[in-house]
Amino acid sequence: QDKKTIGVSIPAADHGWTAGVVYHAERIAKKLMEEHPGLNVVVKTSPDPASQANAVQDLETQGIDALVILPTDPDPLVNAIKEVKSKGKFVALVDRAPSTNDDSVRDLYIAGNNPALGEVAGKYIAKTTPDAEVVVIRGLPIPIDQQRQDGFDKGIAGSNVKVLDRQFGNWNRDDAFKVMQDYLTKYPKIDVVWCQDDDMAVGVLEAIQQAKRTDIQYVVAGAGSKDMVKKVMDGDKMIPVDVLYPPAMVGTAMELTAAQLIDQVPVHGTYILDATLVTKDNAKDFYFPDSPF
Amino acid sequence: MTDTTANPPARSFWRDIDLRAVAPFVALVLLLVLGTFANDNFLTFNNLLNVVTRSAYIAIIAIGATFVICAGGLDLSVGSMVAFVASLAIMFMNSGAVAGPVAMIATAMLVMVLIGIACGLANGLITTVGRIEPFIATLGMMGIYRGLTTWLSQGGAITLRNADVSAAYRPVYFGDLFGIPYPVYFIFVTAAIAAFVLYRTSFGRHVIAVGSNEDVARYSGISVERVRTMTYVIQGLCVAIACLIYIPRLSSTTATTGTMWELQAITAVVVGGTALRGGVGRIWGTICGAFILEIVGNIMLLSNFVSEYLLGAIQGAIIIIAMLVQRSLVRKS
Amino acid sequence: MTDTTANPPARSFWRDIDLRAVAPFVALVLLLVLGTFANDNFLTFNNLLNVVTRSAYIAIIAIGATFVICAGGLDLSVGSMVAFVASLAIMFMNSGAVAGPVAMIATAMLVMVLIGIACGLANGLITTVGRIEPFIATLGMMGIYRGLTTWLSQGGAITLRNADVSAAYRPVYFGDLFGIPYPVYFIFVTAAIAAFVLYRTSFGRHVIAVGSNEDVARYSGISVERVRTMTYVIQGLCVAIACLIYIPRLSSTTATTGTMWELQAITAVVVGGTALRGGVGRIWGTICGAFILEIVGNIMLLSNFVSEYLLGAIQGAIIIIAMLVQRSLVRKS
Amino acid sequence: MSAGAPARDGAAAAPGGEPFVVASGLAMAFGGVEVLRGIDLDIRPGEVHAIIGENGAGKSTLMKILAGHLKPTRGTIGIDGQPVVLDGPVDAERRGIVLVHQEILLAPDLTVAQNIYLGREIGKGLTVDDRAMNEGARKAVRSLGAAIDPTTVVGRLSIAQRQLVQIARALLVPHRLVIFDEPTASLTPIETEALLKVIADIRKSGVAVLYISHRLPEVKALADRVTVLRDGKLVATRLAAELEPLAMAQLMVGRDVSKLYPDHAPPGDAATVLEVKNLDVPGYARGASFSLKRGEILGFAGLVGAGRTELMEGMVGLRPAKGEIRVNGKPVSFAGVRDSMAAGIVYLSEDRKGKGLLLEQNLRVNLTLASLAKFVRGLMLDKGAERAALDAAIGEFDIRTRSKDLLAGQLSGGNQQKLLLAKMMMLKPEIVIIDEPTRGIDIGTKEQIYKFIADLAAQGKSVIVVSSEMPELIGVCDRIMVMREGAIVGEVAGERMTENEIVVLATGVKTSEAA
Ligand SMILES: Nc1ncnc2c1ncn2[C@@H]1O[C@H](COP(=O)(O)OP(=O)(O)OP(=O)(O)O)[C@@H](O)[C@H]1O
Ligand SMILES: Nc1ncnc2c1ncn2[C@@H]1O[C@H](COP(=O)(O)OP(=O)(O)OP(=O)(O)O)[C@@H](O)[C@H]1O
Ligand SMILES: [Mg+2]
Ligand SMILES: [Mg+2]
Repeated sequence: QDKKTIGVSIPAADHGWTAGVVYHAERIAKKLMEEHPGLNVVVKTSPDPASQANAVQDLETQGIDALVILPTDPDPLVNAIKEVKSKGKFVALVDRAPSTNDDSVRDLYIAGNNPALGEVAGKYIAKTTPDAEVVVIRGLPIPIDQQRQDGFDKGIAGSNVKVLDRQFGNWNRDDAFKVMQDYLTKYPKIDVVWCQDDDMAVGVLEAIQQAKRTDIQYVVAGAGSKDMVKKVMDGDKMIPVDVLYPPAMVGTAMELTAAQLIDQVPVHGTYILDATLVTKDNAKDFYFPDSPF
Repeated sequence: MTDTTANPPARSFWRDIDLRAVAPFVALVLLLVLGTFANDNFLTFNNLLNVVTRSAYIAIIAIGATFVICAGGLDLSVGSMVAFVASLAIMFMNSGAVAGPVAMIATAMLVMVLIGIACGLANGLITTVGRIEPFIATLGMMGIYRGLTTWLSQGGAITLRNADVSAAYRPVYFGDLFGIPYPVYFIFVTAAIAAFVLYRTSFGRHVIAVGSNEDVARYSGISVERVRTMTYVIQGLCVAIACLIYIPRLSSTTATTGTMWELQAITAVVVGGTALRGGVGRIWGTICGAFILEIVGNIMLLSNFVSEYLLGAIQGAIIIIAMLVQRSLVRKS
Repeated sequence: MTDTTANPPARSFWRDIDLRAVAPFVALVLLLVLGTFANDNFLTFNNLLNVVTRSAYIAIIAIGATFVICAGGLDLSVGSMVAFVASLAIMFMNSGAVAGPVAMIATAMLVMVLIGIACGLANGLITTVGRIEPFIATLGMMGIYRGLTTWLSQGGAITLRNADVSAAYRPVYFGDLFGIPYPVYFIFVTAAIAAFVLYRTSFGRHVIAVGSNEDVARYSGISVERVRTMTYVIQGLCVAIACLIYIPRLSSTTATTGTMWELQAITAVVVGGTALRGGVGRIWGTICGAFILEIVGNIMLLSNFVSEYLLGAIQGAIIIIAMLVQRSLVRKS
Repeated sequence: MSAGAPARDGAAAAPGGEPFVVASGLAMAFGGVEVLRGIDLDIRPGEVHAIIGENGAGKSTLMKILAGHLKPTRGTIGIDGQPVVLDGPVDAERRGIVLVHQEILLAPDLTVAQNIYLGREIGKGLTVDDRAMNEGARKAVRSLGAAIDPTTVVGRLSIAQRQLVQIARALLVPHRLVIFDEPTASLTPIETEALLKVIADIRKSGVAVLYISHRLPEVKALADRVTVLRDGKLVATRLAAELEPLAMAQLMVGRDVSKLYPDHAPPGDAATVLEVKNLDVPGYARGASFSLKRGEILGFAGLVGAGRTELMEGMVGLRPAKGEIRVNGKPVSFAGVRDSMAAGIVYLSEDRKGKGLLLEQNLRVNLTLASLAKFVRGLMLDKGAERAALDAAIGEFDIRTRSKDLLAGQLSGGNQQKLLLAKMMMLKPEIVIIDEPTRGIDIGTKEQIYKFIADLAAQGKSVIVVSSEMPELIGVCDRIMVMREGAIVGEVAGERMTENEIVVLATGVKTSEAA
């Protein structure tokens, strides 16, 4: 059996969730290489679409047989991915779908479901507190964020839930703290905060605690960081649930790709990992204390 | 040349100087007025206190930047230095090296100050001894501090795990004295000391001389390299002080902590009336500049008029307008 | 002045000048050697072509930055300007205003050039007529362009939707002539024109004069404001050219397109031997600087020795080392 | 004063022709203070019209008005009988008026030729014709008696060379009036002579020349008419032939200045305080050896570029240097200028504006900058003591300033020099090195500075004077070392201290028995 190489291109670990991606990618890479002596897995991280396009090109230069890619931003990377695909390599796309997402771009699509992340959160809020006045803290102005917002709006559609405000917290704890502080100044009554990302929830909770406001019933975040899952597990009233958006999905894609490459198991098409609602009951299944995220 | 040359020009010169120093405060007052139109809650004690309190990091970092810029330097690494210093300090506290929360916090504070000074020294030596343009040298250092932080955190968060330490430390940000939160005292005490050093000590005089004309300073027996390096060390110390009050707020750092803070600090310095070419340093103007930046953000969030997509555009526009107002004030004098 | 002023000082001066200009190329060669140790595939024609091709954006933007910096200015808005110009151009192409893919692309290119020039003009006027420090003025403009892009994209992506246009445009980045991809021609043609303008025309002469000593330029009847503004316009034009080849590569923009490119462009300029104080501009050095930056990234990616968390740290360190190497080369002369 | 000004033809003849430029009732105020008032002046084609006056009398200001750099607050300018408003220097140049500035105004990063043609490049199609410009620049500079490579970057030139480039640049435009604002201040006799010849040629071609200088014999030799300014007012306009230098000085100062150089007794056999052996300043000076006695005034003469400045800078630790230095018999080595200051040696730079004073800071800050440690009380600077020191210095050094809050850059040149002296004297040095102590300084102030130097020596301090003005060296010094091309080529003292002897040594034209 000759040597095979899988190239893995993922975003740089620049905030909690992507750090989780890097963690899982490395973990699975090591595992795969132990299991299959003939397999080489190269993991490369990039901070933005342009440099990720470069990284993909560099992986190609190094000589790979398959590419697993979790794009920082899908549309700008379509051309780069197509270049690889056109050379007959196997391409697995993870999480973020470009506007044209068909066989011309990839062989395998492991979908994290961004709209669902918003939708699950929205549905939970609509069900638990149907008349809630909600403030939203968004991430950065990029498409995944937009998809989550749209999902959220779909989730609360038809209920009495009212969105008071949406501002960007840049997926950054400090910025989320500021935005929350100002929300608290601006709105005398807030029922629920949806902040879309666990990192930002850290800042939100501190701001609420500082203001000593009791009107806020709970905060819904998302992604499934160990800190937030722990809070859910411990029954923290402010964090009753978390919406899972597992960074481990990149590992799944790598395993499937390895299976295709080495065991000749044909894997094609689309696998959608749903955005699970983490509650007190199932939280322990999603708690990875060793992950950096 | 003789006594015919009476007082008027001198007076107009002072008028000019005063206006230059006063301009940022005028801009601040205008913003406060603008804010009252944006939201009724803007001009409340609580909101203003929030704003002042959270401007503490940028204000304190910008005090250090005032020294660096006054001496003709520039430091783009401060944001990532915050992340680096705070991360190391949290890791130190997590290590449990010292027993007892208060002793632990005190030791950690010392550690931060030492690391901050070391980082500042590194920046200073690279620009002065290595003779690399400060812009590039500190840009490189920014990459290094940020990279090391990412590596320390393995891309994730570094969180203060000891609940006792965390609880004992929290009040440093959230506590208050006579109703005024501690960070506000931090700002004003740091500024007062900085103003003393810059305006009343011979070191401060040397800083101004070096920024004003390096050759003259050298021919006057001032060690230009040492003075410049010291300003970077002061910058490092200010970063450490900012970290002192940063950690108790969220008790954690990530690889993105402090991104763009360097640009905010430099903006605060320039909005406060210090020119980037060196030779002038206005500590109180810098504090005012930091308040202005924070208030602009606050007004944007409290008002309902602007699309959240346009916030950045409007902040940029307001900074430009604030500078134009200053310029026209000064020119009219 | 008599014949006592003999040749020696003059000769040593030329030797010195040469080394200063040659230093970046030496650094580049050292990096190429380093790269061969990192990976066997590094020194292949294909890899080097890839690297040169993708350095095109930064290289072309940095050519504009060379003009701005040479005239004593600074432009921090270029990264966000790329996002803004490219977004508008894609929206224009999506509007279907012109029939036929090729005509559409040609018109869109014209639109980009015009918008780029307009943005550059805005930057130039604010710094010169508004008399705001370029650092702050262009930082404000950076906020504005970025904010407008966010607003245009409504937080999402702006993607070229027309498949015909997209297909017709693709070769501009991915196509090649005699085995050399088009972007490489873009770099060298732009650089050649820029070098011609800077070194062989009286406008270029005036740019250097303005950056060297503003007063002298003014007394010589040069309109300092106009020359400075023109350098910003050239920067805008270069941004537009970078967009011309950016769009076919990624066919899509978001609010984060081009973040930090301004810092990369400035780094390329400085690594290429142009000092930030103005009065000197080295176009070919800048190109070399852009290659250096891209090669550093490429080596990092091709080598498997460094933790990806440390990439940023090592890039920072390499830039500092490259500058130190340059300095010591020049000092030895 | 210079070695030999060209003889003037028809000295007594009043220059004829209709006035080219007529100024009437010109006044100029800066921030409410009038520095010029009621100036009436006419300048005729083919005349050299000298303007003299003390530092700060308003000469440069008047010239800047005539050349369009400043707009007068009152008064009118007429050209060819037509009243005009000059719209900037370019407009003035278009009308044929060019100004050679007192300060050097050249772009340091451009070459000599590029500077000379800046703003009026010779074009060839789209491009600039560098070859033609280099050729033109070479000719222009050579016509001034200099040989400067036109492709040299100006930042590399000495001050004198820059001055010549600046003159070449001004003369290149078609001109009807050329204004020279102290063109010879930084030139040595040989270059001065060449320049005066050029001016004589210009005059012959019917061009008017306005000429400012503090070197009165030069004025006497060159000018047709002389206008004297004092405190911003026009005191008199006379035919040069009717005015002896001494009378000029009296008009300028308003008092008797018959005795320029103070009496000074040579030290005899006092102890040697400074001994320098085989000092090398790489690239500039080599093998310099000399000694200095207590109470002695030692001069350093040489042509521009002889390396005197660099030798002194190397000695005090401002540049890398190798060699043996003994102070009071003890070997010392100075890693930086701080060390030499601590050893009691101070150096006053020839470049007052660039290396001497912080032009954008006030007088107090400048005065105490080198000796701040003396003003520290506890942790703090004692501003009261600083102010007292400033008051004392203003009195002692006769620094004339309209306000103590002025910026150093707002003082006139002579007062800047006095401030620089005061600043360095705050260090209470034993050995004072003054480089070009009177460059661009009026006769009244010169007298004060010479007296001050003599007083220092009388107090038992030792002084080194580096100067390009030979009469000054001869008048003030006990002994003069002459440098040529980086080496000390001779020493003159007593009877042999003559201009001729020094020129011979400095140029190496004829080997002197002393060398
Ligand atoms: N821009 C200015 N602002 C304020 N005062 C000025 C300015 N320029 C000159 N002055 C003042 O005007 C007066 C005349 O200066 P000017 O330079 O014309 O003197 P000068 O006769 O040329 O002296 P010098 O012989 O030293 O060159 C001085 O008192 C000077 O301080
Ligand atoms: N920055 C420089 N770089 C290279 N050479 C220089 C530089 N400055 C001066 N020189 C050269 O060094 C030599 C000595 O310089 P300088 O003119 O200062 O001597 P000097 O004897 O002090 O003359 P001056 O009468 O001008 O004070 C000259 O050949 C000059 O051209
Ligand atoms: Mg003058
Ligand atoms: Mg000299």
